Amino acid sequence: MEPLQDLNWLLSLGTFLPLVGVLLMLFVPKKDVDTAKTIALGTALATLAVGVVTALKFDYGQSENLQFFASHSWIKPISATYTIGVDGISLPLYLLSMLITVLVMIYSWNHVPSPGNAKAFFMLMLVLQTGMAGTFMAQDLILFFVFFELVLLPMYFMIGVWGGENRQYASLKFFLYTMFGSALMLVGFIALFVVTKNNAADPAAANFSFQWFNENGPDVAKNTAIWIFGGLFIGFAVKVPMFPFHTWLPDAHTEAPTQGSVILAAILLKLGTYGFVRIAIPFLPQAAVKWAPAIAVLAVIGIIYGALGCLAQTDMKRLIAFSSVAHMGFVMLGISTLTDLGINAALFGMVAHGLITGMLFFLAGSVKERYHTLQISKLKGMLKSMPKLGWIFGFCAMASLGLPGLAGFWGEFPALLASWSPAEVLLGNGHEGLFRVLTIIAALGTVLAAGYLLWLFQRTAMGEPAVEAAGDHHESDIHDVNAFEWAAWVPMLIGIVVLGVVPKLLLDLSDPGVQIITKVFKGGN
Amino acid sequence: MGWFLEHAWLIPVIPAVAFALIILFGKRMPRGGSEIGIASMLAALVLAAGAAYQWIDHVNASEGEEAHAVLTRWEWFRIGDLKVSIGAHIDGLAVVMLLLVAFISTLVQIYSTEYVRGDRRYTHFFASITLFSAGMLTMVLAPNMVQLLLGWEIMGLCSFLLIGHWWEERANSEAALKAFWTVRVGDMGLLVGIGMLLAIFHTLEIGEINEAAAAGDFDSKKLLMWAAVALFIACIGKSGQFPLHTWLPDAMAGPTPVSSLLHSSTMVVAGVFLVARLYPVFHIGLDMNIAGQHFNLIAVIGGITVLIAAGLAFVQNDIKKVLAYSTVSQLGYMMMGLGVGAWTAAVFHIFTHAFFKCALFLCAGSVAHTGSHHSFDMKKDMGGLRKKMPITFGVWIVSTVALCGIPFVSGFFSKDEIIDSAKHNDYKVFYIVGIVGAFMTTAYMTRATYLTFFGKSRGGAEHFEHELHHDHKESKDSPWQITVPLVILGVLALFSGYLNAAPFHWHWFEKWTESSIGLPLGEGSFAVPHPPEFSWAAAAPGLALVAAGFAISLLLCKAVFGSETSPLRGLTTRNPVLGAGHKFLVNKYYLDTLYEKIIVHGIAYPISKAAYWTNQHIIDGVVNGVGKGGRRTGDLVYKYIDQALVDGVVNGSGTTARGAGGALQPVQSGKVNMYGALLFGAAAVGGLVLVLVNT
Amino acid sequence: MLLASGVLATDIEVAQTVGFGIIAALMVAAALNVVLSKNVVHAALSLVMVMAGAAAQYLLLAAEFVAVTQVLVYIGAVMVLFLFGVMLTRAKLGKDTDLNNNKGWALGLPISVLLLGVMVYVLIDGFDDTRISGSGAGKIGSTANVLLSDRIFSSYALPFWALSFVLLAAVIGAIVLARKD
Amino acid sequence: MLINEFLVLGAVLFCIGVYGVIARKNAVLVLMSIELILNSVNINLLAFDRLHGSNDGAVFALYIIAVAAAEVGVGLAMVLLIFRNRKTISLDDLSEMKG
Repeated sequence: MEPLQDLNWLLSLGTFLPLVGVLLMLFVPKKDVDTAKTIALGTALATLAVGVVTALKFDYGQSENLQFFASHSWIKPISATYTIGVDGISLPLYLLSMLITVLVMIYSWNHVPSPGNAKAFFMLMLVLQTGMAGTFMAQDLILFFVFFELVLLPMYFMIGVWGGENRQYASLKFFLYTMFGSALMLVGFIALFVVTKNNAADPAAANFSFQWFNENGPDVAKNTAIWIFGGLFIGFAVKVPMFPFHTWLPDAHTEAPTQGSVILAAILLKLGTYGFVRIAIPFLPQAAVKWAPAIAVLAVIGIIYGALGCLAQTDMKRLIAFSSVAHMGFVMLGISTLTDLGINAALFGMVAHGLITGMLFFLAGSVKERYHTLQISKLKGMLKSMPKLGWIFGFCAMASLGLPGLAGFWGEFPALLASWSPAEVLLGNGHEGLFRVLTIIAALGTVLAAGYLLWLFQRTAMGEPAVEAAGDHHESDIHDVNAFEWAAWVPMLIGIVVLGVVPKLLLDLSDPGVQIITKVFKGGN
Repeated sequence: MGWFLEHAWLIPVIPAVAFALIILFGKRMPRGGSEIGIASMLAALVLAAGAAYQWIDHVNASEGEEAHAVLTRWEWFRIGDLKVSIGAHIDGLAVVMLLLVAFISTLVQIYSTEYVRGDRRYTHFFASITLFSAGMLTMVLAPNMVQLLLGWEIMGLCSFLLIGHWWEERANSEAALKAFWTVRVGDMGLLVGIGMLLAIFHTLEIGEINEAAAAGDFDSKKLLMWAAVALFIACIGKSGQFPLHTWLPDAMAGPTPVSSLLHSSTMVVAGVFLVARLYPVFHIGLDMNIAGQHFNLIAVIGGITVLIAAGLAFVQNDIKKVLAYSTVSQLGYMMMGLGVGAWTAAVFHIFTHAFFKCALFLCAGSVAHTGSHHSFDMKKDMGGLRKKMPITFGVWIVSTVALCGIPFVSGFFSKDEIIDSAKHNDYKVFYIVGIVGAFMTTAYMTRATYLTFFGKSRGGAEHFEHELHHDHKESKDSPWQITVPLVILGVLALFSGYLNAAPFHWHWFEKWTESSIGLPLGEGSFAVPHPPEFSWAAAAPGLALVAAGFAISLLLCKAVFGSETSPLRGLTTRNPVLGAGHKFLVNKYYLDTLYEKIIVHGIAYPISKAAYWTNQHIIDGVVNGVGKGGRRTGDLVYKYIDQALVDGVVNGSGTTARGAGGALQPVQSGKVNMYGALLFGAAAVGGLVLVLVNT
Repeated sequence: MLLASGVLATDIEVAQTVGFGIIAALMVAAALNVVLSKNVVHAALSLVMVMAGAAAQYLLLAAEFVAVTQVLVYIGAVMVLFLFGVMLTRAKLGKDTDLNNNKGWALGLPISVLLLGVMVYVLIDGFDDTRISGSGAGKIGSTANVLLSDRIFSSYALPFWALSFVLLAAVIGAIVLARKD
Repeated sequence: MLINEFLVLGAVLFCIGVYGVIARKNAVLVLMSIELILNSVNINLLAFDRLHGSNDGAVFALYIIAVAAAEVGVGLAMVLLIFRNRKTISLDDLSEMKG
C-alpha cells in the first residue's frame, strides 16, 4: 500500500500546464484570435499528451495504489498539504477531463458562441481544465476544495457571458447553489479535521491529507460522523445533482453555451459523485451505512423524477439536461449500495455519462446552430435533412438509454444488480426490502428512459422535414456534420463503443481501489 | 470435441463484423451491401451446420451419458468475486437455434434482395437485418445472462430500426416505438430477474445457475419463484404473450421479410428460448409437474395467449396481421408446452414453426409483391390468386397445413405432442385449450386462404388479372429470389417434423437436445416427465376438431364471401350481440386502448407534466423562497415562475423567507442599502447569539 | 459614567478624561449630523469634525504619528475629494429632501441600536475596569516614531508593499473610471 | 484612563456609520458613513495598541487610513462614472446587482 512516487512531477505538470497557456494568451492581442486559439488548443493538446504519458506510465498491476504520488507541506498553519496522486479510481476521470477539454476546443474553433471574444472563452476553458484535473488528482482536502471551487468561476462566466437569454439568472443560481453546498461541505471538512485531530494519539501529526482521514476518519464517533457526513452529503449532492438539489441543473444547462453544457455534463457533475466515492464514504464508513438508504431513496426518486421531467419537456436541450438527473440517479444508486459491484458501476457510469451526455449536448448545440431553435415540435425529419447527424443522434440516444454493448449499459445494469443485493451491513440493518423495492422502481426508470429518448428521436429525427421548420432559418444553414464536428465527436463515439464492448478497460482499473473502499462493508456489522 | 463446436463463437461474430462493413462500405458496393450480408449469413450457416453435425457426433459418442455442453469462454470483466464471461455455450438447444436462425436469415436475405429492391434505404435494411441475426445468434449461444441480455437488447434495437424502416410515415415510427417500449417494459423483468439470480446463485453463468437450481442449491425457494416470475415477464414482452402481445401486429409496419424473420426464428422466440434455456429455474421456481398442481404461471399465460390471439386472427383484413396473431397464438403453444413440462415438444415446435411461419410470411410478401399491388388487404385487393401464382399458392397451402397440424406434416408432430403432454401431465385445462386452439387455427387459416387465393379477384388482384390478360399469360409468379426460398421453406415445412415423429418412434431431435433441459427426466422431485407414448386414439379429438374447424370455416367463408347477396353478409352490423363481439375483437379486447390511451398517455402527459410542475413550482419554488406554490393551481406556466421568483418574493414573502437558507432571492434586490442592512443585521444577530450562548 | 471613573486618577489623568469627554461628545454630535443632515455639504463638514476629533483622540492615546497622518490624509485629502465629489455630482448645496431612503430609518435604526447594544454589553462585560497603563508619556516623541517605523519596515514590510500596490491600483483605477471618454 | 472610554466611543461611531449606510440614499453620503465606520475602527485599534504597549495597532491604523484613501478615490470615481451615465447617484435607482 505504499504509494508509488516515480515521476511524481507528471501530475503537477498535467494540471498546471493549462495555466501556462493562459499566461501566454494574456500577451496575445485580443484581435489576434487565431493565435490565441492556436495557443489554447496547443496547450490543451500538450496537456492531453501529458495525460497520455501518465496513462502509459501508470502501473496497471497496482491500480489500487496511489501513483505519481507527491506530498509537500503547503500551508503550515492550517496543516494543509500539497499531496497529489492518482489511482485506478481517479485516473479515468483525470484523463477524461483532458480529453473533453481538447474536444470542446476543437468544436469551439469556429463555434464561439455570441458575444464572441474567443480569447477569453478559450482562456476560461483552460482555467476550467486546471480545476477539473486538479480535483481528481488532489489527495488533500484543502487542495481538493480549492480546485473544486476553482471550477466554479470559469463556469459561472461561461454561462453568464456566453449563455442564452436567461443566462444571468441561470448563472447566478448555479453559482449560489453550488457555493451554498460548498460552504456546508467546507464546514464538514473542517469539523472532520478537528474531530480526528482531537481523537488522535498524536494531534501534531494531523493534517488534511486523504491518508490521514483514511486512517483516522473511521474512528469518529458514529453520531458525530453522521452529522459531518450530512455536510459533505449536501455539498456533493448539489454538485451531482441529486434530487431535490437538482433545480440548478436544467437552468444552467439550458442557458449555458454548448461547450459549457458539455463540460458541465461530462466532468463537473462527476466531481460530486467522485467526492462521495473518494471522500465521504471511505472517511466516514459508519455514517455512510446510516445514510445509504436515504441516498438510495433520493437516487431512485431522481431516476423516476428526472425521467418524468424529460417527458414533459418541449425543449431538446432541457430534456437532455433532465436526463442527466436520471442518469446520475443510477450512479448514486450504485454508490449507495456500498458494494464493489455498485461502486464500480457508478465509476463506470460517470465516464459513460460523460461521454454520452456530452455527445448529446454537442448534438443539441449543432442542431441549435442549424435550426436556430431547440423546440422539439419544430424539429422534424433530421434523418432526412442531415442523415449523418441524425444517425449519430440516434446512436447516442440508444447509448443513453442503456443499450448493452454501448457504454451507458455498464453504468446502469450492474447498479441494478447491486441494489438487489446491497452490502451486507445494509442487509444487517434490515434494509433489504427497501433496496429491493428500489431496484424495481429503478428498473422502471430504464423503461421511461427508453420512452423519452426514443420519443425525442422519433419527434425530431423521423418523419418528413418540416417545410418552414423554424421560421427564421435559411436552408443554407442546414448542412450535415462538418469537419470540426467530426474531429470533436469521433473520439467520443469511439469511446462509447469501445467501453461498451470492453468494459474490462475501466473495471479492471477501478476494481482494486473499490475493493479497498468496500472491504469494511462486507460481513458482520 | 470438434473444431466447429469450439469455434461456434464465430457464428455471431461474422454477421456482427458484416454489419460494420455494410455500414461503412455498403453504399459503395455494387449490390448495396446485400452481398456482404448474404455472404456472412452463409458463412454463419456453414459454421452452424458444422457445429450441428459435430454436436450429433458428440451426443452419439457420449452414449448413455448426458452430453455435456461445450463451453468456450473468455473473461469479459470482473468485479470483485463476480466474473462475467463472454463466449459460447453450445448444447443441443443452442445448436438447434443457431442452425435455425442462420438458415432462415440466409433465405430471408436472399428473398429481400428482390423484395426491397430499389428501396430508399436498401443498404440500411441489410445492415439492420444482419445485425438483427447477429443479436439473436449472440443470445442463443450466450454462456451467461449478461451476454444473453446483450443479444436480447440488440434485437430490440434492430426491431426498432426495421419496423420503423419507412420512418417517414408517422404510423411506422409509432409502431417501431411501440415495439421497443412494450418489449422494454418486459425487460424490466429481465433486469430485475438477473439481479435476483445473482442474489440467489452468486453467479451469472447459465450453466452454473441451471446446475445449482437442479441440485436444489439455493437458500430461498420464494426468491427463486420471484426470479422466475420476473424473468417470465421479460418473456411475455419479448414473445408477445398476453397481455403484452399488442406490439406484434403493429410491427407489421415493417417490410415483409422483417416480419417473417421476426416471427419465425428470431426476436419473438427469444422469450420462449429464455424459458427453455433456464428451464430448471422456471420449473422449480414455478412448481411445475408437481403432483396436484394443475396450473402454473407459464402455462396459464401461454394458454390465454393461444385463445386470445386466435380469436383476434378472425377479424383481421390484413393478411400479415392474421399471420401475426397466428404467431402470437403459436408462441402461446410453445409457452404452454414449456409450462406443462413438454420441453422437447415446445422446442421442437419452435423448430417446425420457424419454417412454416417464415414460409407463410414470405408467401404473403410474394402475393403483395406480385399479385396485389403492394397491398396486404385480403378483402380489398386479393382473391382468386390460386391459379395465377401457383408456386406461392402451393407453398402457402403446404405451410397452412403444417400450421394447422394435419397429420404427417411438420406442425402435427410438434403441436400434437404439446397437447398430448398437457393431458398426460395432468394439465387437463390446457389440453382443452390446446385442441380448441387447434380448431381456431384451422378456422382462421381457412378463412385467410379462402380470401386470398379463392373467390373472385378484387382490387389489386383484379388489376393483376388484367395485366396477365394483357400479356397473354396464365400465371406469373414472383422472381426466383422469392420463389426459391419459398420452395425450400415449403419442403422443410413438409418434412422437418420427421426429426421427432412420435407415431413412428423417431426421437432424434429429443435425443440431441435433451441434455439442455438441465433437469432429470422421469419421476421424482424436480424431474421433467417423459413425453407420453403416442396413440392415435389420444390424437383423435384434436384431429376431429381440426377437421371441424376446416369444414365450418370453409362453409362460412363460401356463404359470407362467396356471393354478394348472402344473408350472412353484414351480420355483424345487423345483429347487436355479434356486432358487440366483433367490435370487441376488432378493438383487440381494448388492451391497446388501455396501454396507449391510459397508461402511456397517463405517464407521458398528466403524470410527467405533474412531476415537472412539481419540479418547477414546489421544489424550485422552495429553493427560491416561494412558499406559495399552492396558491394558484390553474394557469401556472413559465410566466408564473418569473413572477414568483422575482416579484412575488420581493412583494410578499420577504418575512417568511428571510430566515431560511434558501431565501436568496429577496436579498438579491440589488439595493446597496439592502446589502448593508443584511450584512450588519446578520452581524448584530450573530453577535447577539454568541453573547447569549456564552452567558 | 465614563467621567466618573477617573476619580482616583492623577491630575493628568483627570485632565485627559475631561478632554476625552468633551471631544467624544463633539464627535458623536458631529457624526450624528453626518448621517442625519439634509445638506450634503454640512454632512461633509461634520465629517471633518469627526475626523479632527479622532485625530485628537489619537493624541490622547499617544499615537501622534497616526494623528498627524489622520489630519493630513483625511482632512487634507479625503475630505477634499468628498467635496469635489459633492460638487461634481451637482448635489444641491442647500437642503435636499432626497438624501434618505424611504423608511430607511425603519431598518437602520433597529439594526444599529441592536448592534450598539450588543457591542456595549460585550465591551463592558469584557473590559469593565481595564486601564490603559501609565500616561504614555514615554511613547510620545521621536523614539516612538522610530519604533513605529522599525515595525513598519521590518515585520510589516510585506503588507506595506502590498499596500503600495493597492494604492497604485486605486490611483490607476480611479483615473480609468473617471476618465471622460 | 479606562480603555472602555475609547472602545465605547468607537462602538457608538460605528453604529452611527451603520445607520448611515443603511438609511442614506445618496452614494456620496454612504461613502462618508463608511469613513465613519473606518475611523471608529481606528480608534479601537489605537486603544488596544496602547493597552498592549506594542506598535502593531498603530501600524494597522496607518494602513487602514491608506486603504481608506484608496477606497474613497475609487469609490468616488465610480460614483462620478455612474452619475455621468445615469444623471443620478441615488442608490434606489441602481439595482444592476439584482439576482
